This record gives sequence, structure tokens and C-alpha cells, in this order.
Amino acid sequence: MTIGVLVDLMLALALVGLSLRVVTGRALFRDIVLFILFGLVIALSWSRLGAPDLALAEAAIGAGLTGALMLMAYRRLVAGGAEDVAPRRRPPLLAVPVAVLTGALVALIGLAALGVERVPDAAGTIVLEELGASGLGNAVTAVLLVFRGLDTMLEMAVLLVALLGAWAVLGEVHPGRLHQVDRRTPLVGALLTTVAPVTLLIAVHLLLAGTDAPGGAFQAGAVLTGCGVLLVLTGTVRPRAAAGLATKLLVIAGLAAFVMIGASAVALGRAPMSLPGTWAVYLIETAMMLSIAVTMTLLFARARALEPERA
Amino acid sequence: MTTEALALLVFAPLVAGLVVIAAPRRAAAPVAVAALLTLPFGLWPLTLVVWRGETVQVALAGFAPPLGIVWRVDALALTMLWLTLVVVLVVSLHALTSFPPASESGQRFWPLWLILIASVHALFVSADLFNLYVTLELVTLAGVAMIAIGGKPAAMRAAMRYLLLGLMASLFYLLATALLYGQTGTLDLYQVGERLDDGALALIALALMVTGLLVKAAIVPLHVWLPAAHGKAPGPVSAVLSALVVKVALYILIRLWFWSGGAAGGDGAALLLGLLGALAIVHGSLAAITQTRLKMLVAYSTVAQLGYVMLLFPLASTAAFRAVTFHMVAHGVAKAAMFLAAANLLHALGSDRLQRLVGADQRHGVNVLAFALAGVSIMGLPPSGGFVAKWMLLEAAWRQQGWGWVAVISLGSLLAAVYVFRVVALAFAQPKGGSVRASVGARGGGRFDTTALAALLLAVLAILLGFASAPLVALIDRGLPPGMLP
Amino acid sequence: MTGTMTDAMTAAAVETTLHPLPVVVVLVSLLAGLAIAVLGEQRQRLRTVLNLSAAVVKLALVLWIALLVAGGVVPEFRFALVPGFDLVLRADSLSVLFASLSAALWLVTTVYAIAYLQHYANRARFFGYFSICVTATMGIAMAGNLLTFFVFYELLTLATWPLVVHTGSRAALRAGRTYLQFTLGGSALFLIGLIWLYALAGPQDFIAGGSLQLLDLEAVTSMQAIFVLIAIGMGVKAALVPLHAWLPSAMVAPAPVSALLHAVAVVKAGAFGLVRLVEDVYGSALSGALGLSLALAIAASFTIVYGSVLALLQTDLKKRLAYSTVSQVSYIALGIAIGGPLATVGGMVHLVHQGVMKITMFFCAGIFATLLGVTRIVELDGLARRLPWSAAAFSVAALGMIGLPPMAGFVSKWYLGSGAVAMGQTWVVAVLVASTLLNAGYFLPLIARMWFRPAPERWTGGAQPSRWVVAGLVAPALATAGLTIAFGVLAGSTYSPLDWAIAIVREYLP
Amino acid sequence: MSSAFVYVLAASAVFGVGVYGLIVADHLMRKLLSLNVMGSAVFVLILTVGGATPAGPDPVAQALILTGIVIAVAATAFALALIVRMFQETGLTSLRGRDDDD
Repeated sequence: MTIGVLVDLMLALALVGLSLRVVTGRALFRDIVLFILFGLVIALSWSRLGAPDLALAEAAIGAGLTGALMLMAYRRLVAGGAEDVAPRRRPPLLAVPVAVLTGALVALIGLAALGVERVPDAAGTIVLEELGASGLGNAVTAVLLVFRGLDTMLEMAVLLVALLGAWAVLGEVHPGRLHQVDRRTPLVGALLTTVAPVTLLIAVHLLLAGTDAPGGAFQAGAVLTGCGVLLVLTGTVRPRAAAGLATKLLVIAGLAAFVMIGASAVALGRAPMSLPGTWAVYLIETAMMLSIAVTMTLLFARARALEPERA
Repeated sequence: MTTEALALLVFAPLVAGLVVIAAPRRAAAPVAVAALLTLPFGLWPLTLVVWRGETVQVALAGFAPPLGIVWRVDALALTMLWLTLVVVLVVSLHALTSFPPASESGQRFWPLWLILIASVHALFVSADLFNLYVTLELVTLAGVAMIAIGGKPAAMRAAMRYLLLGLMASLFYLLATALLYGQTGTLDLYQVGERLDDGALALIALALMVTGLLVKAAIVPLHVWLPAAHGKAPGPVSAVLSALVVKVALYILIRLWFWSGGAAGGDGAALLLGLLGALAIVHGSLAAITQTRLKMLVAYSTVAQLGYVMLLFPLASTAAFRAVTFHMVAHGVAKAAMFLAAANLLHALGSDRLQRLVGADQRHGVNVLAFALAGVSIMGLPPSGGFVAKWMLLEAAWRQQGWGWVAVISLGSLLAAVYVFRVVALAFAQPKGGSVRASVGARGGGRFDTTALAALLLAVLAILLGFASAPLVALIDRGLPPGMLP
Repeated sequence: MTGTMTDAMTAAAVETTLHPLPVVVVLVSLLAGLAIAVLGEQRQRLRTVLNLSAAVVKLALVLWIALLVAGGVVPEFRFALVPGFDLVLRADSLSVLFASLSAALWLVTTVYAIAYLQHYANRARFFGYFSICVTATMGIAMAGNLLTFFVFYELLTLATWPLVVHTGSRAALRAGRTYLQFTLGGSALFLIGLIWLYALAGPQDFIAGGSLQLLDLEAVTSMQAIFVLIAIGMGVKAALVPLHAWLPSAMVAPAPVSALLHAVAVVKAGAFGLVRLVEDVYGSALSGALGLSLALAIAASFTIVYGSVLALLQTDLKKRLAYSTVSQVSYIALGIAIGGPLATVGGMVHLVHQGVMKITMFFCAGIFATLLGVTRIVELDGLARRLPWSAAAFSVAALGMIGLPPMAGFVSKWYLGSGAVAMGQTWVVAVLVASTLLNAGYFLPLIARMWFRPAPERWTGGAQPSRWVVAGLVAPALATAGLTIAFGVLAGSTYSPLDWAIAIVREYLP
Repeated sequence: MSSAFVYVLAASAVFGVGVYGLIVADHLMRKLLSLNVMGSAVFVLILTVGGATPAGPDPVAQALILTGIVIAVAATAFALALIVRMFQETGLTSLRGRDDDD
């Protein structure tokens, strides 16, 4: 048994243990934090499995963004008077049969997953062979934007629908100020003046690198979201109840870019979703990054738009 | 021509949705209407090709599977697209009044509505397991968001339950997709079917996938989310959820079973699915009978009607396939009419408690008529599309000596009659203190606006389908699953 | 007894021709019904015009069809309703018999109903469904196979239910519920029988003498079971005991509805269906061979006696008439079940005769209730002095029902009785005699009360409608009473119902 | 014993844990956490059963996971909005009780 496998075993045990705590715990706040930890362990597992793209995405989105959203929602619940720690109740009657059934489910899934035999001509292998046709160096990005662009376009639609849904649910509720932070305090000031530009740079780097190396619009968008969340949390930008045109355009940019390029291919007599060149990849990725960042920041702030705080 | 047509079906509503989000409010209505009116032009060229017995295939971005994704339109997909077109156009007519595009509520409704239409189209034509997952999520999320649009607590709770169970179901589906991809190296529905052997892995993957789809399709006992979700949603949303969105999961299930090697599950699994369907018919109908609210009654009726589709799996004959496909169309049209009529009555009476319906026929006659006509089809009485479907299904069951299925189908019709006539009888009842004699100035028929017109239009279509079954059956026959002969 | 027309019909070769008339005749009242429903409550005059002109047009079209059929043409229209099974609308001579009855009585009932419902609410709805009801009846008459029959049979159920519950009272809704329980239960069995038959023998058009053949002995039980299932479906509407319970409770409906239910539409549709089932699907030879005719004869006989006994026990006028219907309609089934030319003629002609007689009586019962508030039998005393014309019409119809010559009822009973003797089924004669005695027992006292008892000092209630309304109520009753006499007296002439029935039977039993 | 083997077993177990939590947990946020746990397990399984190419894990599997992660976070964000709004309307953080209102 090598060290590597030992690390794998530890990570695996951590995953199972953390998930159990997250699912069955009684203190919500603690368990959300544990969930973020769980996400980070997953990210580590990705890198162990040789998938740095995923590790980046998981850390930024799976753990970071999801965790931040969870914590924010938690705060709103608690502010509204919800209990943090659930009263100790007897586990419901169905707990035991459900546990038994899920146990069986686990066994079945494990059995099936271990029985998988990879075929030599799997799609992934063909992707690597055909990578040249895409004009991109990163096979994952090529799949996302070139070979299976339809999935990614519809995924942007999912993101948009989630935001529209949240807007519909929020109704006329004014989001209000989130947090009272005096951004003239040295620490916050430093944070804003240094961290924000740096995250922006990282995002742009990830975006540009994504065509050939690990990274891409998702990861860049997530990092940029971090910047947005920071601005919201420090009160540099203020949530608003009505979306202006600029916000709306930013929100739909990713999907719109995809739709325009994907549909115009048809008008030009090519197959739908064909990209006319590498510039289209950059265009779409930039638009996607902006849309992801703005959408997620708005979802985080439960707002329809953001505007700079006036002194 | 077909590539453009197919692209139009997906892109036109999508573009319109984006424009409605960003453009000034007054542009919303013309943009939405224009996009909707282009849809027939997308569907027609596809129909011409499929009618010739061909299948439309479009490789997206020009990459054939397993590398890329294909859109594939055969007769089954085309049938569902036609159902979508009819339901969506008429329900949109309703929504133009019930959610005026320039209003605050309309601004929330229309983008979701248009994206939902695009995603339903994208789903029906998709032949890729993972792409189906994405479209399924899109359809579910849009549906949930539209349920919650009204903002009432009960609607929110219903949306919440639907969302949680829907997401769980999607993950089951996705897990199975992963297993199938690992084993076959492709995500294309048909290639998976060709490459899959019927080993334990295939069985487990299929079981997971079927479980997920049964949740999405609200097949008893996995239906708990449906009644409130459909019953508490705004009228046009209820209509399209019951007519199309639940069918989407059944559509994938049928595809999987008959085109992609799902039948490897064997007779036992097919029988189990059929028994669940029978349970759905009986339980849904009985529950509908005991409801005290109109829209909940209609929602439970959907639970029951979905059960008929499941009878396809044990029967598994050409006749049953025809019957079930026809049933999906007939039920879609009739149920959309029923929900629109119910929503109109709710709007007019202020509540959909059944007691409030007493005497409703005198002031809201058009909506009661629409409900009743749709009810004829739901009961499976002639002349209606529902009758043709039940006839074909009964015949299919009879020819295979499936006496139990025959009994269940008949029982389902009778139980449907109980809940449909219960509603209509209340509407016809004399209110307390009213008299048999005409009151001065009483207006019969009720207000005839576009919301009532939409309900009536669909209801009349549900009836007319009973006389125009031949072309639809001919279309269905052009897309029978492999191994079934016309 | 035989006229020239009969000879012409048998001489000319019968040819089936694609023709829109059978569809048009069905659609006329459907379109009228939809137009009436859409026009709304306020357009009273237009509604009346529409109602009457549709009825007149329909009658004219039916007469046109009758002439075609008499000329040896069988107009037909068909298209695929479900895969492998056509919707067939075809006017053969039996269709014409039922269609002309419906069309003629619809016209008079429309006149009556317009007058009767002068002050009712929801008349647009009423007349809308009223028209759809006749559409269904016409479809039943023209149906060229069992599937088509079933479609219109169910349409009839659906269209009559709103008429039964029209007033929306608790009693009406309860009656409506009973009606649906019986009819929909029956139709479920009918449908299963139909599916079974289709699976066994494929789509079968109605053919004189029956289209079914006994292929092998194993099919005997199946064919018997199918017959029973379908006959139950028909029997519910035909009010065969014990499937009759809905009919008396449906009496809460307004009088024109009762008239329609009992004479033209529902009950008659069931009886007509039994005729089609025995004569055109199984054929009377096969029905007899399978023992089905005897079973039907026994059921019909039991119904005849049982209905009469119960009629005797009723104190409410409409209830007594209702049980009388239960009894009388089974004459039709009885005649068909006995078989042989004479009894078959008797059964078929009774289809028409019972219609005109019973509708007269319901018209009159409605008049008594509206004008004088009389609903119970004891209240009939001396009524003839106030309403001599109505009382006369009622009496003529009642005497006809008993079977007194020269009224129409006598003709029916004569053919039934002599047909039974000819077929060696003498026990049927006992049934007929018993029934006639019972008929006399429950109708004669009514006549006696009306004409020979002193009138009360004042009548309990009732409205004082205008002369036009009274005329609109009484004229239809007089017209149908006149037909009751005419069909008896002129039974031997060309184009009489009897002549037509004989012509039909010649087709069936050459 | 390879890495993939270990992660397959772990992911299967985590998926089961998530299903258990989704059904048994009462608090809506915990149900949502359970869903996310399930999701992560599915993603790990996609990668492990997707197999490897000479250039690392199957790129198609990786792309599917990336798509899945974004869909999951979008759905989670929407669900959270729904939970918070529901709590503000009803004071409830679970789905117990009856659905009824006028």
C-alpha cells in the first residue's frame, strides 16, 4: 500500500464521516461549515484523481459559493427567529427502514460502479483524438464549448432560470442592507483595495488559461463571484429591488452569446451550435464568466441589482 | 430545411425569453407572440419529413455521437412536439390575459414561460442521456419557479417539495447516466442501447434511472409532490405542468425502455411498472373523489391518468404503444383545458372550494362547459380523444388476455366519472334561496373573455380529437419502437 | 295490409351509396344546439326561431331520407374513428323508422317545451342540451355499426343528464346521480362487450339478418357473454327490470324532458339498440340458436308484468306513467325476442306506437301540473270539465296503451300476440293478457276520475299563462293523440308505421 | 487497491448518506445539504466510472461534472431563496403540516 492510497483512504473516510455529520447533525451552522469542509475534501479528491479543472471548480463553486449561499440563507433564517439547534427529537419511525434501504442502495451502486469496464472507443478517447478540430488545447473546455456546447448553453439557461425563479420568489421584498461594515476601517479598506483587483486578475487569468490549461469560465466566474460577495458584504455595493438594463444584460450575457453564435450558425448554413472560430470561444467564455459572477452575486444578496453605496 | 426548423423550435422561444428580460415592458407581448407564432413554421417541415417515414437527425456543431450530441425527431418526438405546440399556444392565449406581459407578474412569468417552452422542445428532440438530464433540470426548475410565482405560502411549500424531490430524482438519473457512460463510452441514447448487454450493471443502472423518472413522472407511490404542485400553481402553469411537464419524464422512460435496451429489465420489471400504474389509476381517482378543492381534484386526476401510461410496459404491444401515445396527447389537451377552466372558476369565485361552485353554471357557464367537455375526454367517454385512447388500450389489453388491466381501465373510467360529475353537478345545483324560475336580468353563459375562450378551445379540441384520430394514429405508427410492427 | 311501397322496396335492389345526408341530419340539431348555447339567455325570439326551424329542417331531411330508402338507396357515410373501426352513419329502413319518430316527436316536443319553460331559468342551456340530445338520438338511428351506436349512445347519456338535473334541486341532482350510476355502469359493460366482440369477430357493420356466424363451438360461451354484456348496456336505458330504477326517479325533470326520455330518446334508444343487437348483429336465427332470444323474452315478459304491477301501486301521476313505460317498452324487446315475422313487426311498430302514445300522456301530465297544480292521481277528479281537450288527448293515449281498437296500441298487441302463437310461444299470450288487464287496471280509473267524478270547488294551484302558452302546450298533445288514432285506423295504408315495419321485416325474413 | 476503487466505495456510501438525510431530515436546509452531498457523490462517481485516458481522467466525464456542479449551485441558490421566503411567510423551516390556504 503506497502513501498515495493511504491519503486516498483518509480522504474517503473523511468524506463519509463528514457527510454523515452534515446529514444527521442538529446544529445547522456547524454543519454548514462542515459541509464546506466536505466540499474542500472533495476538491482534494479531484486533484488526487488527476482532475485539476474539477478541483478548482469544486473549491470555488461546490464548497465556496454553495457554502456562502448556505451561510447567508442561514443568517436570514436566524435573523427571522429560526432555531439554530434542532430540539432533540426521537428519530422518525421511518429512519430505520430508510437506513436499511439506503444501505442496500449503496451496495448496489458500489457493485455496479466497480463492475464498469471501460470501452476503448469511449467518447473521452475520441475527444482527445479530435482535439485538433476544436482549436483548443484543453480537452475539458473543448467538450464544454465545442463538442457538447448545447449542454453548456442549456446550463446557462438553468442558471438564468434559477435567478428568475429567485426573483419571482422574492416578489417585491426589498433586500435591504446586508451588513454594517465600516469600510474605512484599515483592514476592510486593505481587503478591498488589494483583494478585489487580485481576484479580478485571477479570474481573467483563469478564463484565458482555460482554453489550453486548467480553468475556464466557470472557475473564473466563481472567483469573480467571490469578489462580488466581498463587495456586497463590505457594503461597497448595495442590493436593490429593481434591476436596471445593465444588470439584466449582464445576467443574460452568457446565454445570449451562446444563443446568438449557436443560432447564427444555422443562418450561415452550418450545424447549430457550430462555433465560427476561437474568438467565439473567448467571447462566449467572457460572457459566461460575467453572467455567472453577476447572477451568483445577486443570488447571494437576494437582490435584483446592485448599486454603489453613496456616502 | 429541417435543421433550420429544428433550431427554430429551440432558439425562437429562447431568444424571445432573453428579449423579454432585457427589453422595455411594452415590447414583451409582441415579442412573445411573434416567437410563439413562428413555432408552427418550425414544426411543419419536420412533420412533412417524418410523415414520409424518415427520421430527422441533426448533429449539433456537426459532431456525431459519441463525440457530440444529436437532435433526433421521429414520430414519437413529433407527436409530443405537436402536443406541446397546441397546448402552449392556447395556454399562452390564456396567459396573455392572466399574466399581462407588461405587468409586474407578467414580467416574472413570460421569460420563464418562454424558456420552459424552449427546454421542453429541446428535451423532446434530444437523443443524449446527459443532455436529457440538463433539459430535465431546466424544465423542472422553470416549472418550480412558475409554481412559486403566485407567492402564496401553500404554493411555496408545494414548489419546495417538488424541487427537493425533483432534484433527488435528477441525481438518480444522473448517477445511472454515469454508470451507462462508463460501461458503454457513449451518452447517445441509441448507442447506449446497442452497446449495453443485460448484465447486473445494466440492470442496476436502469433501475436507478427508472426510479428517478418515476419520481419526476409522479407515479404512485412517488407522486406525493404532484397534487399540491399542480393544484396550487397559477392556472396556465398548472395546465402546462399537467399536460406536458410530467409527460416529459414518461417520454424519457418510454424512450429508454423501448429504444435503449430498458426492456432488459425483463417481464418482472415491466409487470411491476404496470402494477404501479394500476395503483396510480385507483389511488389517484379515489383521492380525486375525496378532494374538497377543485384544482386539487384535477391534480389528483392527473395522478390517475398518468397511471394509464404505465400499462404500456407490461402490455408492450403495437396496439398498446399507439394507445398510450394517443392517451398522452388526449390527456394533455383535456387536462390543460380542465386546469384552465378550474383556474378561471377559482379566479371568478375567489376560492376553489367545491362548495363555492354551487350555481356557478349560471354565471360562468363557459368555464363549466369547458370543464365538462374536458371531463368527457378524461372519463374516456365518446366522442372524445380520451375515448379513442381508452378504446385502443382496452383492446390491446383484451387481446393479450390482460383481464386485470381491462378491469383497472374500466374502473378508472367509472371513478373518473364520479369526480367529474361531482363538480359539474355542483355547478348545476341551485344556490340556496335561488329559484327555478328565471331571475330578472340574469345573464346566461357568463363573461366570455380570452381566458374562458382558451379553456373552451382546448376542451373542444379534446372532443374533436375523438373524430380525428386517424391522422394521429397514422403518425404514431410511423415511429413505433424497434421490433413493433404496425 | 301490404301497400305498394313495400313491393317497391323489395323489388329494387338495395344499394349502399356514399351520401352526406346521414351526417347532415345528425349535424343539424348539433349546430342548432351549439348556436343556442352560444346565443345566451336573452335572445329568446331568435332561440325559438332556431329551435323550430331546426326541428322542421330535420323532419324534412328525414322524410327525404325515407324517400331515398324507399327507392332502394341506402345512403351511407363513414370514416375511421379508431384504428380498424369506422364511424358509420347509414340510413337503412330500420333507421328511418326510428329517425322519423324522433324527428316528428322532436318537433312537437320543441313547441311544447318552448311554452312549458316560459319562466324557467337557464333556457339557453336547456335547449342547447335538448338539441344535442336529439343529435344523439339521430346518430343512434343512423348508426351503421355497434361502435357508432355506442358513441351516440354515450352522447345521449351526457346530453340528457343536464336535462334531468336542470332545476338544480336536491331531488334533481339525486335523480341525476342515480341516472349516471345506471347508465355509466351499463356503458362500461357495453364497452367491454364491444371490445370482446371486436377482438372475436372484427368490426362488423349492421346487416339485416345479422353479421355474426358461429365459427366454432368454443365461441358459444363468449358469444353468449358478449350478448349479455351489450344487452345489459341497452337494457339500462330500455329500463329492463332490474335495471330500471333510474327511470322513475328521473321524473323530477321538467315535463318535456320526461316526454322526451320516455318516448323518443333514452328509453327508446335502449329498445332500438336491442333490436339492432338481435336483428343486425346476431341475427334472430343465431340469437335463437344460442338461447339468447328466450332469455330476452323472459326478461322482457317479467319487466312487462312487474312494471305494470308497480304502476298500479303508484299514487303520483308521473310515477305511474313512468312504471307504465317500464312495462310498455319491453313489448319491443319481447317482439324481437319471440322472432318470426309477425312478432317482429309487432315489436318494431311498437317502437313508434308507444312513442306517440306515451308522449301524449306526458304532455298532458305536464299540462295538468302547470295549469292546475295536479300531480297526484286523486287530484284528477273532474279535470275533464276544466281541460276537456287535454283530458281527451290523455284518454285516447291511455286507451291506446291498454290496446283498445282502433288505437295504435291495439295493432302492436295484435301482431305480438299472433306472432307468439305462430311461433308456438303461447305463454307470451298469457303475459300480454295479464299486461292488458293491468294496463286497464291502472289507466281506466284515471279516465273515470277525469270524466265522471265531480270537480273540486277550487284547484290547488297552478299558473294562469297566456292563451298562446296554453295553445303551445295543448296543441302538441292533441297532435300526438291524433297520431295515436291515425296510426291505428290507417295502419293498413302506405307509409304507415305498420307498413314500414312490414317492409323492414321483409328485408330481414325474406 | 487503486484510488478509483477507494473513491467508488466512498462515493457510493456518501450517496446513500445523502438519500437518507434527504428523506429523514426535517429542516429544509438540511435536506438541501443532503442533496448537495448526494450531488458531490454522483460527481465523484462520474469521474471514477468514466475511466481514464492516457492524458488523465476522461475529459467528457470532467465536462459533465463541471456542468453538473453549476446546475447544482444554481438549483441550490434558488432553493435557498424559496426556503427563506417560505420561512418569512409561514415561520416554518420544514414541510410538515398541511397545505391549505385561501
